[in-house]
Amino acid sequence: MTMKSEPFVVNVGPQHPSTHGVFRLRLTMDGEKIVDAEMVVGYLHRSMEKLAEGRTYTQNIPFTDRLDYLSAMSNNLAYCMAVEKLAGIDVPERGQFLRVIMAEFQRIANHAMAIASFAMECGVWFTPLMWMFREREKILDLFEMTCGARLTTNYVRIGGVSFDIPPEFMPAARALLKEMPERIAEYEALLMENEIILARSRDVGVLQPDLAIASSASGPVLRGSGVMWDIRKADPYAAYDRLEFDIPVGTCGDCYDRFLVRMEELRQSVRILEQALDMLPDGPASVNVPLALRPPAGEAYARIEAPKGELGFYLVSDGSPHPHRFHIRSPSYINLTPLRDMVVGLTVPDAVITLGSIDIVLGEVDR
Amino acid sequence: MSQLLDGLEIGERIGKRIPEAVVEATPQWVVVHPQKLVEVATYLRDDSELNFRFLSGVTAVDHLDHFEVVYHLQSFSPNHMLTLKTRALDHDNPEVPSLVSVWRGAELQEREAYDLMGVRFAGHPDLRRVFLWEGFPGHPLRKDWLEMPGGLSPGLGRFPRED
Amino acid sequence: MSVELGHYLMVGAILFSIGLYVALAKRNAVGILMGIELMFNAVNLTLISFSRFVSPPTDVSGHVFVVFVITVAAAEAALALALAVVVYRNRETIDIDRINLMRW
Amino acid sequence: MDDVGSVVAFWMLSVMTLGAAVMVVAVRNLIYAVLFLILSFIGVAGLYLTLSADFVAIAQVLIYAGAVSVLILFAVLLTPRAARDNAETFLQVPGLVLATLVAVTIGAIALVTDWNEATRGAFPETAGAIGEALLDKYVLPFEIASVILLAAMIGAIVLVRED
Amino acid sequence: MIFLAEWWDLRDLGNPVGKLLELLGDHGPDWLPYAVSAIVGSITIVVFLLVSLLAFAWVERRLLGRMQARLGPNRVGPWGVFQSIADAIKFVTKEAITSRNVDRWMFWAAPVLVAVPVLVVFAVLPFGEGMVLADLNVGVLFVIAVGSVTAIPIFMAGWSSNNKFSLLGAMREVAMLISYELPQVLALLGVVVFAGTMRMNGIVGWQDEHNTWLIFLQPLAVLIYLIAGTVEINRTPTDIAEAESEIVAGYHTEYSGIKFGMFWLTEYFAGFAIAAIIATVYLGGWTLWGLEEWVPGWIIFLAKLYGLFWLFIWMRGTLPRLRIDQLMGFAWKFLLPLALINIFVAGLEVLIWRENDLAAEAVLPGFAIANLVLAGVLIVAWARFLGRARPSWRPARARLVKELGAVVYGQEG
Repeated sequence: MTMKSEPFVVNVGPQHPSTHGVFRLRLTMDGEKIVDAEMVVGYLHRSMEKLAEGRTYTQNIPFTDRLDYLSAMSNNLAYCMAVEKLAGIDVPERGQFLRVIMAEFQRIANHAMAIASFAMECGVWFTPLMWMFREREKILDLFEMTCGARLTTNYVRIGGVSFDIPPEFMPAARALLKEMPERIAEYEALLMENEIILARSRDVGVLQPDLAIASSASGPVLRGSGVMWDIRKADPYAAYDRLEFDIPVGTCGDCYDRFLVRMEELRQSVRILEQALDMLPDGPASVNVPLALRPPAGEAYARIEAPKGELGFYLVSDGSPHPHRFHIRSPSYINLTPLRDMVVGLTVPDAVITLGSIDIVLGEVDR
Repeated sequence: MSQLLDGLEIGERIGKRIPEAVVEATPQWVVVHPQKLVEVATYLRDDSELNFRFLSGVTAVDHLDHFEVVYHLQSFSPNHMLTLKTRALDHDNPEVPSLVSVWRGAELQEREAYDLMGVRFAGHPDLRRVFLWEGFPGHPLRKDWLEMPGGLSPGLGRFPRED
Repeated sequence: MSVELGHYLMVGAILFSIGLYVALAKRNAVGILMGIELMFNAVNLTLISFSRFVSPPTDVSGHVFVVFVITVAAAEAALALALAVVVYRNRETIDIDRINLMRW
Repeated sequence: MDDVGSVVAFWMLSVMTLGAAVMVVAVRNLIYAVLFLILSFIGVAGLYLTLSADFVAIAQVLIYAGAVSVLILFAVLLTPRAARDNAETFLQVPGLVLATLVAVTIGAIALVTDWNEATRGAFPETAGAIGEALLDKYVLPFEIASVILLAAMIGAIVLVRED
Repeated sequence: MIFLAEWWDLRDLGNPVGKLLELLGDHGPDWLPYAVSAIVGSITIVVFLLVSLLAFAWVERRLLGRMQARLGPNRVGPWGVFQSIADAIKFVTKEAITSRNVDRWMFWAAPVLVAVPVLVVFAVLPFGEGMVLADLNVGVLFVIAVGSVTAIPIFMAGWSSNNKFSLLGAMREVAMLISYELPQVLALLGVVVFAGTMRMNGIVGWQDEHNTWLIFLQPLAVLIYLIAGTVEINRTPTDIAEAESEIVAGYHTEYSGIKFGMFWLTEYFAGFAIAAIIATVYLGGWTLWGLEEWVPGWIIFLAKLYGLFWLFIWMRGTLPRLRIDQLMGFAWKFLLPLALINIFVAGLEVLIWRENDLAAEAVLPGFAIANLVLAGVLIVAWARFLGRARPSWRPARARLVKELGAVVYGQEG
């Protein structure tokens, strides 16, 4: 409107149904259009990096569970990889495969949650959420079977994993994998061909590939923009170099592409899991590591393709049992860098969908 | 497999293009002079052979007498990594140039480093605290920050409120 | 006790004069529009009561008139509000005292 | 119009209509004024019902209470908060005098004139009769009214269109 | 059949009331039957609505639970049937917060007023033969007029809350109601053209007399009215006025306790009202091709009403929400032209029928088939005409790449 209207500030959050936690988005509006967006975070800041400097390397593993509390296994894995790199520890083959299995199950659980909450943002009244929770629940049951915890697993340890899988794990996992393709087809039937979802999410929140790369986006956000980049392929860790899978990439970089990429990653994870369960070798699952590990002075940066993007741990050791510096490169936080460019010019409903398609977890944003 | 580039070799290349930029080079990393940082970063990004288009991470490390800002660079094609560092020698008032103009991805990460470490990034478009609120005493990730100064204890009521 | 034509006409007259006062004295352009609407209503009420009390029951001319008046009033309201918006856009006020575009 | 119900209904509706109209004048907040205006419209619709003009009453509710008032509400909200007062201009006293004079004159004429009250029978069903009258006797005004509506619509759109 | 039409004949609940009124008319003042019939009618409608509400608050949650692979309420009473009563108690006993900066009068008036229009709608709807509180001869128009007034209390609620989300929600709701009124009116007009009356009972009688339901003659209008009705009752896919993911809870963000309860129950009442209107106007009301002789008409009517409400629940469990501009565009660009075409065709058909004095049995089936075909063709054609074709270069699924190729990114594919 050429009408001189007062700029209108809408605070989405810190307590808002669609921010997945305590996240605040200050939107300056001109009528229904967003002219400026500013994110305010820190409501869940626990100063994990400082706390970790006072604890030993092993004691820090539980902290990582609380980062992205929807994918604790991946966080454990990234941290333990960093410590192993720092201390030069080799993990036995079975441990590597168990890590892949757990990480991929965690990816399915996380993407189920991400897709479901994206659909919730689009206004579906809980149906996809509940459907996806059904499978997520079974995956959490598998975790419980293995390590006794469902969310904050603390399962991957320095030098391997904390427990070998119990005998009932294999049949349960195989049964789940057998029904997963059918379930994924159900989700696709419910969501992918839905005209309203198409209308809501296509050409909304477009992230150009150049901007995506320049602003350090990673994970499905980067791949949704059409960038073929996946650390599992680019810098294979654990046992990924022995497994066969494809990388889904989007075409336009809009919300719908990010959603499609996640949807396809569900299928690819099932594929990886089937291979990994078949190839799971015998032998020890972990090596013994002293409780008060003293890595030599130096630094290490290890990264994995966590469900939300590139999760990296940068550790600096001064030879003591505590890390000198413990830095988390958290994908949720860094994926928010292009948020402003994505939402300016949209309306509030589109901004909410865009935020939902980035898939943040506030525990990881604030740390 | 992502290849970690040899810091010595890269340091040599940087030194050829931009003299006096490299302070120290080891096989793991290259340390450049803060004054030349933006120039070096632009070179690393735009050089067709190096092609470091992706800034993976930015963080600062408190080495008790000085601060070190660490940049993890990633190139998609060819697939290789580099650890770039720069040092802010003034421990009380560290300042390095901001790389937001080179990589947009540095924006939030530099804000985080400023908030928690107190490293000022000169030229950053919006250098404010991000996790802690304006008025928080000090920068808690510094090694000399041991507790809340002045007998303060955590809790919002004791601190100046935002705006 | 019964209700006669005169009662309705009195209600109409009072409503009309309230509308007239609003239209004359209010400062806000939207307020003036409200006064005009009130006057329309008063006229309509009078028309309907004449139709009820004076004209024969088969003749609905009064009702038809009211339908026309409502039509025109709706059109008028839409236009007047559009005008108010335009005036506000150009002058940044809809205060009648300060809209003096046509002063000499 | 002698039965108790009609009399009670007439007095209640009259008081409601006029009271709401007075409140339109009296309240300071323009949004309250609009809401009282709606109440007044509904009162008039009720008066139509006591005059057994059901079609017109429903049309009144539909168009005045449902559409015109909402239009006015939107217009009020499109103006800034400061312009939402309901104050009077310097014409307050002259307006009051003139309005009183008009009321007295009309009232006097209404009471003095012999209106030749022919019939007092209620219409059996007005909707059909109005429809037939509109398409028979009043077909030309009907068409003109529709043209006016079209013109008003186009005019309003052109006026507020941004270009 | 001597007991028929006696006061114990429950096929028509009007019988006992009629007897009572007769009794009162014989012995009391002449205004007493009017007053008593009004009171009895109102109380019956309110009781019916409240009972339906309590039932459907539970049914909806159980049904949604079933759709969503979970159980739904199952703790309070057998299968959780008392859940809605527990909820009602909770609504009443919870604190009704009035925040400091609200406009107190309007804030309290809005939840009271919001239920009035939907309650009033039921006055003209026949629950059975003669079971109608006020058989207005402009019943169809009345329903629409009253529906349009709903916008006012919602606006009051949103504006008085002094909350941006509330105001946004209220503005959205008002814009939505205004836009969807037009297709609604035009959809109901097709019915009036066929039935030749706006009296609800007359429309039901017409359908009974011609042994057809208007849904067959006006398939397009039913669809349009159903969609427009969904908008009016504020449930997904059109609950954008209280879209919880965008504007928290829209116009009732600031409401709590029983005041929120009023909005909540109004939502249900409006759902019942829309379902009842569709059942009356398009589905033959309390008639079922002769079965009403044996089954009480009001049971047939309620069965249709609840069946339609089930449709709303189903939609809620399945569809995502539209954006406001998409929803408005849908009304103006899709529903309105189709409704205009529909009313034109209906007028033409009635003209052919009446002018040539054709037999209804011969004409109506033909019209039904023609209109069904027309509706299908129109919907598809108009959707094609309006809908941007899906871009062909855009795959329906994510592209899969095996390796990280030399070309890192690009939209060439």
